[in-house]
Amino acid sequence: MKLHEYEAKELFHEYGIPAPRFAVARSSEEAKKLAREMGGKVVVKAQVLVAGRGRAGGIRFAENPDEAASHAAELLGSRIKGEQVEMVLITPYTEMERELYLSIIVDRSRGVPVILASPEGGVEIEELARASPEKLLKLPIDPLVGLRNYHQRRVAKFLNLDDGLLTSAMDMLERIYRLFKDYDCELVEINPLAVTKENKLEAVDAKILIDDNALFRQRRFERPVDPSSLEEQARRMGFAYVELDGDIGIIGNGAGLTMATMDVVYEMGGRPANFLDIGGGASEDVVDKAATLLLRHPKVRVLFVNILGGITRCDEVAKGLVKAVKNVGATKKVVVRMMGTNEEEGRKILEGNGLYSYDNMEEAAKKATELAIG
Amino acid sequence: MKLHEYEAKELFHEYGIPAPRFAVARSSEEAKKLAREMGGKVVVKAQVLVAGRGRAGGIRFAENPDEAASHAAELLGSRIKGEQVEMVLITPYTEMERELYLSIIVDRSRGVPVILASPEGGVEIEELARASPEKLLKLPIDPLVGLRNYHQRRVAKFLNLDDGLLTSAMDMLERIYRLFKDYDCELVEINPLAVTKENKLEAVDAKILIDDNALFRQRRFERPVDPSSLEEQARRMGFAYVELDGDIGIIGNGAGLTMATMDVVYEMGGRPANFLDIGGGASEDVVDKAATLLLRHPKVRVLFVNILGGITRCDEVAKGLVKAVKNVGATKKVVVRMMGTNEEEGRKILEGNGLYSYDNMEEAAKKATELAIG
Amino acid sequence: MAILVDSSTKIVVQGITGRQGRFHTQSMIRYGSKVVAGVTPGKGGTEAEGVPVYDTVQEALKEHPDINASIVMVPAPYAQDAVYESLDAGIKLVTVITERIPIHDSMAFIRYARLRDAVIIGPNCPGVITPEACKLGIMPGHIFKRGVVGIVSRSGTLTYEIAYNITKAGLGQSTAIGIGGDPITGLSFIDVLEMFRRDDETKAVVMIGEIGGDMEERAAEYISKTAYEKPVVAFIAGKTAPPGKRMGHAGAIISMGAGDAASKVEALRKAGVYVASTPRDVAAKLSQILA
Amino acid sequence: MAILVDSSTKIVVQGITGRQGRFHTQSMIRYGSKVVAGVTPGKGGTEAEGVPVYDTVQEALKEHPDINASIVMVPAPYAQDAVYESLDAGIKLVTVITERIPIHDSMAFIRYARLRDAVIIGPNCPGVITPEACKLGIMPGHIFKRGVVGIVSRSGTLTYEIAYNITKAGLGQSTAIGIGGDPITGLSFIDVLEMFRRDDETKAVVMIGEIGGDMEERAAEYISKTAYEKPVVAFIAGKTAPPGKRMGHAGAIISMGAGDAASKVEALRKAGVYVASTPRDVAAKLSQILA
Repeated sequence: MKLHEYEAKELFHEYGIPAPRFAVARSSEEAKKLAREMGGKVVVKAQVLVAGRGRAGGIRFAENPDEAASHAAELLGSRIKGEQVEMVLITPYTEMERELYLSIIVDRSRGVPVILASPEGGVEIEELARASPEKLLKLPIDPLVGLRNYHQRRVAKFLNLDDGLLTSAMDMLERIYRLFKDYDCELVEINPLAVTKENKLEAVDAKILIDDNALFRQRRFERPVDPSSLEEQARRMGFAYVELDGDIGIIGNGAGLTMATMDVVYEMGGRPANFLDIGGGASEDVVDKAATLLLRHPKVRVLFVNILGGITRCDEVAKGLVKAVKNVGATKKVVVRMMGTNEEEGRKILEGNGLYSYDNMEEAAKKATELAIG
Repeated sequence: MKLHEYEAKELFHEYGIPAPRFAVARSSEEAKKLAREMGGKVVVKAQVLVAGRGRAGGIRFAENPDEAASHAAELLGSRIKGEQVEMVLITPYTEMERELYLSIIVDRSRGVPVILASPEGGVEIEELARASPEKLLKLPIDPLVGLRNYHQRRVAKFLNLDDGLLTSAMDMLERIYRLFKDYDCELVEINPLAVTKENKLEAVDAKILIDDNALFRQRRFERPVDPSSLEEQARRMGFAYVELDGDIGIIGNGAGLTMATMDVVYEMGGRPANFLDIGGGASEDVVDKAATLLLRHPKVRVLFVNILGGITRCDEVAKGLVKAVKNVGATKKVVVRMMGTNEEEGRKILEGNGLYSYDNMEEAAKKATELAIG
Repeated sequence: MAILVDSSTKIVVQGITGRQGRFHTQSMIRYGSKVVAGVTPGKGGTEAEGVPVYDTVQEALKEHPDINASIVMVPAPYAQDAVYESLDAGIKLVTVITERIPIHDSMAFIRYARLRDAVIIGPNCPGVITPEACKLGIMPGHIFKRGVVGIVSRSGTLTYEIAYNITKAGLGQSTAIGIGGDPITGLSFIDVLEMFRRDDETKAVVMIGEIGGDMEERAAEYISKTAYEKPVVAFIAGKTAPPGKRMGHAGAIISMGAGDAASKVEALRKAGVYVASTPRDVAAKLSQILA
Repeated sequence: MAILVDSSTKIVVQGITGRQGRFHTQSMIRYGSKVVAGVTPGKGGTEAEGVPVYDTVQEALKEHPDINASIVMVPAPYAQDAVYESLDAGIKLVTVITERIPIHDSMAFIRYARLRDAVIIGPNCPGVITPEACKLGIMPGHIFKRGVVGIVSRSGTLTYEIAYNITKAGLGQSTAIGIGGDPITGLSFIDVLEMFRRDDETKAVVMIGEIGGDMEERAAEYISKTAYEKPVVAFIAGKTAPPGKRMGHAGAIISMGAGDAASKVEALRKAGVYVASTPRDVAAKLSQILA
């Protein structure tokens, strides 16, 4: 789960990580008032969760409260990379002497937390890593031992700071690491980390990603389900769901198989409309729900169901499909490929209801593609 | 550092470890008042740090506030195993259904924390371990992993508790472990741990030992130096000091060597008056202080100084000794054994001041013994 | 010979009394696996699927000192305790089926296991099977047949799909391992490739990767560097997955511009690995290679 | 051959710019030990006793990749960080001279070192010396002479006392190790006895114990069980120490009715170990045995 900048900065303040003061405005009047309180010269930042918010015009500088109000008015309600702006963050403009980069990530390759630091912040870190890897420190931390003084020192030194700031940076890193652990973060990123004109460190931006699997113990930032989002709806039903831009609806059991199903459809010239993984051991009801969701989806022309029976029983799947087709009363074509546990029973159920099941996924994918195109 | 029972129970309450309410009284009136507040039937417990306080009469039951007052009057100001009672703890009498034992210790043999638990508490655990080892669970905890649910379950099961108390015991253990770690404890012991008539767990006694080496970060229970204690005075000077009951004062450098010096003196028929380790690299001044302390000690008849020069320089030692003898103006005999770094220079300094240095410790010990006896 | 599990594997099931636990215990036993004990805290003294249940792993080991493998099927919030419990008891092979374990938990227990020279399979995996000898996992056993192909995969059902094709092709499997769909797993492709390298029974290896991370790229590098002696056929799922979206598995995500299928396919091809275009193509290629 | 250190040992001194650090660095270098680098956070780029100083162990290793041992002489509150730093950098022999380290700290880093197959000598110890080859410690080197007696001790100066007598007796030492005076140390008597057992150069072993704990009793059991081939002569300090008092060393305390000298002497004698009555008696007995 990605936190909003204002949520992340709230945590920063709680953990004593130096970040400029800020407040959130939901209207241009509020923005104006806040800007005045903060001395006039402020930054107005759209609170959206998309990447590249700055380049998309979501971050604006205001010389005075009126300008802040007009920026806010423009941003609020607008869409940035598809996401509607409901709040803007108002924060005093920080005069930066230097821009640094600092983050802690869960590193997949090393299997441990890694601190990333660079004396050149403000740019995209992936680009920096490619262009000048020598300017990026990657420091793994043994989770059994945790952050130690020598880690802090290495990072602070790498950031090329004078003596006074060295200690501040070491202290700051300790706090960031604590936050990273306490909140089950996959990422805590400060980019840029400013050295201000007053020679202080300040987190100008703040990005935090919380591990979705840890949300059962990280309830603080719980979000209501967005009823307009099909992905969230499907997730609430227990499905992994991703929206794509084709017209062949895909249902599979297991993430790898469902992805492979998409890929094979694409290989055959078709265009998947989505990814929907019903998981292991799905019952008739679960399959019904999944199929109904897609049969009702306007952009789906053909539904392709690919099941490899193991814990999942083919007869249950067949029953669920039949039920969905009947209930939705759809004229959409359904292509099924089923194999494994209770395959025969499943096949009979399908055939008794005018549905046909293929033996192998490549053939089935071909058929689904033909139907979608034809 | 050993905590008083009331200090330990204070921590218990803070950590949510069930322990009966209590208060400390410094006068019999106070004791009476507290007893009344607690419903009359209370226990009056002398707050001393000696072992075996109960058998020495330091724990008394009172049926009513008056009895509590008279117990307090008797205890306050009295000495228990040599320690003066300055406070008594007043606590409601707990009706015990069963007595259990529970502790966490730093286990020297295993090198990790070990939980000790027994369904038979109230007795001395060393005795229990000898007599019925099968009744004592010893459960090591990997400090890199910490306490886990399965440790808690094993301990609670071993205590032979019914389902309701099982969960309480598991929860309690988790809190005790946290306290053990947070406060750098060498020992947290509850003996007895009561199962009350109301079927609740309650820590009737509480014993906590904090690692002396961790006191720099455990300042909460800091104690003032007792000016009447030679051991504490010596410790403040940076010496390891232990009082013994003989008449030969012992100064050595290094714990092992100083102990061995005591042992050899004893072997020769002498009786050491103390153990004083000046540590490594002692300067003239340090030696002067140590020697002065013992030369002024009334029970010391002969001072035996045994130095193996390494970092410690024999000339510095000699200078310090000469200075001490001159300043104290003592008529007490001084026997010196010196070897190692700057041995020759040291010997000359001693000889120039009428002191004689031996080559080997056995001979020197013999001489010291002869002088003490003679 | 095969790797990791064989007929001498004696299993304890952690979380045996749950719905999943019972179902798969029965299925493992039917397959011929030696499930000697189960553990569910608070259910000690009972039985599940004919297997004695204990409160703790330590108690199970006391009664069954020959236990040498564990399979964890407890809910995610309790999974880390279960893993530590087995490691603490000295078990050197722990298969973690549970999905949705917080990554801070699994990072720590995986690191700990490595320091204790124990193997963690998973989390979020189907387990491991040496056909006709031992199934320590939740895969449908009948799909597999003892043979010469070693399979290592980040997936579950996709593995079955491919294994089934291999079986139909008459080749069979030495051992098939699902290392798990999480971003961080106890075993990497390299670890398992190295095991298969040393296994005489394994004549070829199938590697089933997917988007996310760089495990496939690292495997490719390992294959190049070691001039890996056995033929490797790979399949990469998620060629059509969009960036920034988690495709079912916690680990299947193209993030920060890295982990897409194209880079994996390219790296593997550079290392001389045949990358199949469809699952069916895997078995076809193997038949050709091993003919 | 000797054990743990020899002429190939390359040392980094952690805390080199402190008073102790400088003094002992000089002394080690004079003895012929190869001190190649020092570390003091914040003093990187300077020199101490002619040795280059770095801010971190990692930087020292970058310039001197042949470093294979560390000696820690930093104040107790910072000692644990220093130890983890060396272990993290992959150094497999860390000697911790520092005394008064909190036991919760040392428990954890000793456990961690063990899991990483690294050796910790200490804490609160004089270090280790292989005479005429390498001194990784703070003992006065001139007392020692290369020879056939292995010494393992919980003490500092008492070791020098006994070593000196052995040197005077013309026997010399293969290696002498002070494992430290703390209740929990990285090496136990058993660990070192086992090393000496395998060392051809060592013909007899001297074990210098003291009150507190049961390390001597466990060593006695080990000697019995393994029918230890080399003669062992022991000395136990603290026969006259009262119970409940810490005798200088954090570990030298008779507590809860355990750890007194009598039980140690008895256990060792039962195991066939000669327990000397005075330090001088140790060398006398060795001369007799090795004559």
